[in-house]
Amino acid sequence: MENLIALLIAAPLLGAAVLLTGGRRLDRVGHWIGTLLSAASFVFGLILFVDLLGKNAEHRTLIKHLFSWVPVAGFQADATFRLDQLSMTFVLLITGVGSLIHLYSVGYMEHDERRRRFFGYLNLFLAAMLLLVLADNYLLLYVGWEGVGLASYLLIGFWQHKPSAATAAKKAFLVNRVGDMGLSIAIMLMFTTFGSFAFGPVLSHATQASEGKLTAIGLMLLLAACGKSAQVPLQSWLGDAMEGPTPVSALIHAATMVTAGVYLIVRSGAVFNAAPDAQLAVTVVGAVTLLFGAIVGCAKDDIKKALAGSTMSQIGYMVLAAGLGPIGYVFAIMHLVTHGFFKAGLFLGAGSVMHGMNDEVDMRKYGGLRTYMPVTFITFGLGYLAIIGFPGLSGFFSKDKIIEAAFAKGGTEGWILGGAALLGAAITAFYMTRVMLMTFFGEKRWQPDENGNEPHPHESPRVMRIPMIVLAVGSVFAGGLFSIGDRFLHWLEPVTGHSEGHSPVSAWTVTGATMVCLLVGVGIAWAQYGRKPVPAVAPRGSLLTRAARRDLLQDDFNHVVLVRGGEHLTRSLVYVDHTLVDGVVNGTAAGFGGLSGRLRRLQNGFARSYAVSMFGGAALLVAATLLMRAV
Amino acid sequence: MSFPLLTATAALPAVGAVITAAVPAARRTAAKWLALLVSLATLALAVTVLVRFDPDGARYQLTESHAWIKDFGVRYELGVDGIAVALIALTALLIPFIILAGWNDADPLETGSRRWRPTQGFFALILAVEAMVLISFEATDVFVFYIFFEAMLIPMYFLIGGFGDRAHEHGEAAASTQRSYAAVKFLLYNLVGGLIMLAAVIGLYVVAGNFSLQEIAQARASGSLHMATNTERWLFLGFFFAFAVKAPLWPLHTWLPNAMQEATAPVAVLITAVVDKVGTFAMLRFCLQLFPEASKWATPAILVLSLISIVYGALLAVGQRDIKRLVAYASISHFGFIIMGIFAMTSQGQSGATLYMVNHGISTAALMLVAGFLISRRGSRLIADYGGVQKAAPVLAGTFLIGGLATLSLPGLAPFVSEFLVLVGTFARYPAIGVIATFGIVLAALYTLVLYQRTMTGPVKPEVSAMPDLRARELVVVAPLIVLLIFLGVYPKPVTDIVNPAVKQTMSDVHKTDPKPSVEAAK
Amino acid sequence: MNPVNYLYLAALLFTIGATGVLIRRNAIVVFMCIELMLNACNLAFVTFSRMHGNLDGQIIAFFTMVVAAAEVVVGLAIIVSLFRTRHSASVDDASLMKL
Amino acid sequence: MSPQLAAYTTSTGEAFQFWVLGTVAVIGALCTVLMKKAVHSALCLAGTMIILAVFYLANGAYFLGVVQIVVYTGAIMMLFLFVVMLVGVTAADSLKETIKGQRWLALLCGAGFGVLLFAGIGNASLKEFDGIGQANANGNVEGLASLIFTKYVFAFEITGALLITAAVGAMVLTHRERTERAKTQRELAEQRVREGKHLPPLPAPGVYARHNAVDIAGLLPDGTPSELTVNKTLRERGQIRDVSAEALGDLRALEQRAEERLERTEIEPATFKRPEEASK
Repeated sequence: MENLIALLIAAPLLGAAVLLTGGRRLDRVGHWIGTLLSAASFVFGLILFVDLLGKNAEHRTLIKHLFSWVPVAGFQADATFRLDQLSMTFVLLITGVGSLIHLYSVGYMEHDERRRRFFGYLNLFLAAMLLLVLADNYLLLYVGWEGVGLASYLLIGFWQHKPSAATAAKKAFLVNRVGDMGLSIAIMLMFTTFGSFAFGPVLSHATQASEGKLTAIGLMLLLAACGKSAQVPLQSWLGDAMEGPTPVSALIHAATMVTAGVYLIVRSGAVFNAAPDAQLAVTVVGAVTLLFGAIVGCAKDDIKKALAGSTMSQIGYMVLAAGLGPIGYVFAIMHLVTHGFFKAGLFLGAGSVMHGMNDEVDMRKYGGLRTYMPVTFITFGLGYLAIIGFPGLSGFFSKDKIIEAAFAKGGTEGWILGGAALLGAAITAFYMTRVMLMTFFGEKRWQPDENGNEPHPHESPRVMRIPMIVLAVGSVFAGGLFSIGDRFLHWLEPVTGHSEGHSPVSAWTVTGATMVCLLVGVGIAWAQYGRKPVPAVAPRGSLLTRAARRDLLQDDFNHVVLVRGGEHLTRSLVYVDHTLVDGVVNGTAAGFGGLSGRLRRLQNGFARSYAVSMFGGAALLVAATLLMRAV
Repeated sequence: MSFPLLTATAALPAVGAVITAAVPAARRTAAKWLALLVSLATLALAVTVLVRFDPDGARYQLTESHAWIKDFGVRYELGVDGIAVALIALTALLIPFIILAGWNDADPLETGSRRWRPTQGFFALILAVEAMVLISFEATDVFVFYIFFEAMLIPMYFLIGGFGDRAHEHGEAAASTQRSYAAVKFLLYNLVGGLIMLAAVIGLYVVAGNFSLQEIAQARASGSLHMATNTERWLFLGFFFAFAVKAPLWPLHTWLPNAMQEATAPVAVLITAVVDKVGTFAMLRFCLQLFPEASKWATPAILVLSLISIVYGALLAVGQRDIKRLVAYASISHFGFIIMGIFAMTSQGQSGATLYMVNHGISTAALMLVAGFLISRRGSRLIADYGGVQKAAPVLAGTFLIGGLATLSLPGLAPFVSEFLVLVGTFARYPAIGVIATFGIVLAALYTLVLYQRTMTGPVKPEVSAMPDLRARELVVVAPLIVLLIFLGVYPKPVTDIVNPAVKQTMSDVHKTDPKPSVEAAK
Repeated sequence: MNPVNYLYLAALLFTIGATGVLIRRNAIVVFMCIELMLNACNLAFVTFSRMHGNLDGQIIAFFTMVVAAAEVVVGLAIIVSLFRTRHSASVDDASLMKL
Repeated sequence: MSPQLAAYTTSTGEAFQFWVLGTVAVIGALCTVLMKKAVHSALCLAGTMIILAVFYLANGAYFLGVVQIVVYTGAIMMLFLFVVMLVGVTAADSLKETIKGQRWLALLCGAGFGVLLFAGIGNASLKEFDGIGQANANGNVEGLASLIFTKYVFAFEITGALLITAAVGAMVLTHRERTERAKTQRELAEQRVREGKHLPPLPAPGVYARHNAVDIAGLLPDGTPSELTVNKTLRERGQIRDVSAEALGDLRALEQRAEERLERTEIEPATFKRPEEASK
């Protein structure tokens, strides 16, 4: 069985290798190879899942030691995989959603001449993501961590001829690198603290280390999570990442990669449990991001960017939950999975809309599309209901638990966090309703573009519809499936641990409050966008709206402080290198040149002058001789 | 007496150089093939060295020792430890690629050179450099090492000054001026370093009475050779200065950008991937072994300098307009890592540094050679002259990206392992320095991706649109390097196994042990 | 009187000659000063010869005279040919050693 | 008085001769250095050499004394004079120093060297003083000859070779080889016409009515002196006298005298320039 784990990764890796080096002759079948290998990986995952289910809850951990990776005195990094309930959940999510999106991309990328390459990158992503969740030590996890970053870079910048795409890709990679720095420092800290960075030794001995060190490790891990999961303050790349093809946004920037941060925190739960300060920081980051993302999502007119804001916000929920400790871990992962379904569904829906609208992304140029693309409308609508937490659908179960857990944190913190989560739920309802109304309801607002091509909205081909339908089904039922009978809780508990909190407010009260928030959000959105027609050109809006449109000015801050500052720094350093460092050397050279120029003047060419020096020299010699004799 | 394998390894390219230089003027192609065959034969010998070397055996193996200058106790002593073996293998491996990449760089038909037999000269000089580098890695006699350490400058000088890059925004005359400036700068910097080292070598002889590394190190270890603290420190500084110029360490680095910018890409690779490695290698072998106490004394200062190198080199790479200069500054940053690893005085740091030398050689070769192919197609080194190459030449862009990713130490590619080892090793002893050095990885991503974005992506520039993709010869050069980068990234064990015992020895030379983790039980 | 005085005289004449070489510009006068120095040496040799009571010193002085004669011949020839080409007998005019 | 001491000191006559002639020799040497005209220097040097010859005789070196007078003073010094004539016997050197600091350095070095030599001689242990009498017992010339042809024979032969080489060398140096036929007067005239320079004969030197010396440049119609009028050799020696300023000076002197007579003193007295300085 253990060998299957390696195959799990090997299949998409093989796909990537074949597709990327195969050359043009694979152009016609490349996408099917990619999809097939991804599906194969999913099948392996299923087999392993069934195998795990057949085992006792305590023995559901498979370890596969492949080879000794970096053996250096005192530093043993092995290529070892660990498949337990947590990674299994991720494997299924990644390969399942991944396969669906492969399938979807077959249709979506049909007219792209570089489709083979696209599937190669997608496969590369799958392999890296699987490596990330299957690694048994942090260094191997780091490989996957950066691997998904690379795949994300390649896919965001897939349409490289667009400068905006290339810039967005670069930005994503760079911001992620800042996070990666946190991860590598965390690994170094683990190494100096525990002498190892494998999950086993680190997590089982976490309590023996000093709290200061654990807090440091926790904060560094949080930094890593912030980068990968687009949490404040490293969230700025996610909006720009929407430059990539929509399937990429669905797979990487909604369902899987961005949730890696949550995985990291949950996986390192033992460290965080022993470092309350780090945990607090995690919850704060989660709460701030969930509001930040939600606010940004409200203001965007670009359908994908609105969804990206939403992703940020939803991951904020997960991070918040993960920061709550054992109460929240399970719910964080549960929300992660359900979110994987409905957000991927929503993105695919958005992609389907764009596909039918000549790649238009501005929602103000949509309107009334429900009649043109009914399947898209229904699947998107189900995803919408799931994300706002409509009772009975996936989002309802997972989000509700998180809000409960936040209140259960207790004290002022509990109230603040819970309040933030509730507020987030209201805003979520608002912006998602806004997206829904602007896209599918109201009057049609599209115009011919400058070339006179009027969009002819049409339903997408079947190969794209199937994944949307599957994901919609998942968005509807996953939550119930997990929550009823606490199945998911019992499945994950052996890995993450679980504790019941004592909420100051009862579960029903929280649910009720959530419902009220939801209604308020939907109501306001309907009042603004449902009752009156949506203007085709965005109104100026309030100060907050304008700021939110610009990602709450975070990019501007980055631009002024980091980009400009960096440019000035490098430019002045280039100058310094040229004038100062090189200048000292050149100055020395010039000094010697000048000195020899002076000395050269003594060599005036007059024989008599030379004779004087010769004579003087002779005199000195005589003097020296005499002195030596005298001594 | 057994077959002198080490001498043969170094002598073969030397003889090859002489024969290549003697090939008649009209038989250019023969000269090229001859040089290639000689380099491949050298590679075969280096592989034999690698195979015959037993990592768990004696410290120095395959030793040869003959009296040379009796009056001064100079002996022709050769011997290799694990670190040297790894670097010999790297050198012998890279030279065939360098020759193949520079196949047409000195061809008068391509360059319009009116010089007498330029092709023969070019390849003969490359082989001569190889011979000297190899013997520098093998020498265990300080004097022998010194001679070849310095003699290397002569062929390098001609390679930089005589066969430089013809691409220059202000025309060929400007290129020629720049080239001679770079060559002279290279020579002067290294000569000054060498001169100071010569003083230290003589000083060492005065103190120790002979030049044998092994004898001196043993005498020092056993306490029979006592050095006054100040003497040791001065001698250390003399040696270190020369190596720091060659490596190069901030603020002695400014010759490298000029030299790499003006040399042709294969020669630039020769400089940074092969010749400069002698500097870092010598720090490990000579500085630490001969002057352990002084090395420890100087560690804080050197670490700070290497830290500056890392950050400073990376920041300057970001600000460059010239592709080759950018790679040069990136190399300065990487050399900062190597030196930091050496002087962190931990097993991880030193293993990482050795591994880094090998990996940096391969990754820079990949990046620089592809950059050279790119430059030769467009005739310009300026980043701004490119754009959208990806569309016209996807394979070239792909290999360039992989080279770039290796430069930024992407996990899964070889440099990552070494960089991480260096960082961990440094962090274990000096956390603050380790953390600041980690910033280097962000900056590395910045300069690499900016370079890639500006040259390869975006709208296709008209001058670029007809650019041919990699040719078969170029692919033969790049593909093995990339395969090697991936292989050593996934499975560096073959190298670490050779290196580890040698590092252990070095650690015991300086009487240092790794810091213990604070939670022992986790082991 | 002590014959050493001859040596002092020789030294004085030598010094005067040397100084003359240094401060005169006319090549002929410079040459004469050189002759003066040679003569001073000869005086010293002759004195030594007397002091030591053998003739070797005089032999050396004799050779010096011969060499001086040869030197004068060549030197004057150089001056003449210099004068011919440069129309001057000043040593400062022949500052070709300068870059 | 022991024989040792007798040899050590010299007769009063010799002492007298030394002090008198020595003073003269030093004066002669100084004059050699300081005389402006080379011919004066040469004469002073000749004097010094003759005195040295006397000293040689006094020291028992009879052969050398005679050779000094005959060969040195007679032949070599005459060679000098000959060359001086060739170069220009009247040409006076300026003793003004042109190289900055040269004179002071030279004097310093000279003085230092002299002091050192004196100190050296003073410190030398010159105890041995045998006198030349015994060596000259068989006659000075015979003694020298036996040494030259036995002990120093190789040096002697080599010196002979040196002399011959020097003679050949002097010839090579001064001999100018004609590479082409000398031009006839006709050809020279034709060349002059072709080049268009100085078609008429060169103008005559001298300013009529006031000077008729050949070293004074004739005046052109606009009153400026023309160097062409002076003989080429004089021109090359720089021995042209310039009289243009002299006339002005005369005029100014005339004016001054007139003013003095008329008791008008407002006008500044003119600065006079000596003709030699004006020609510099």
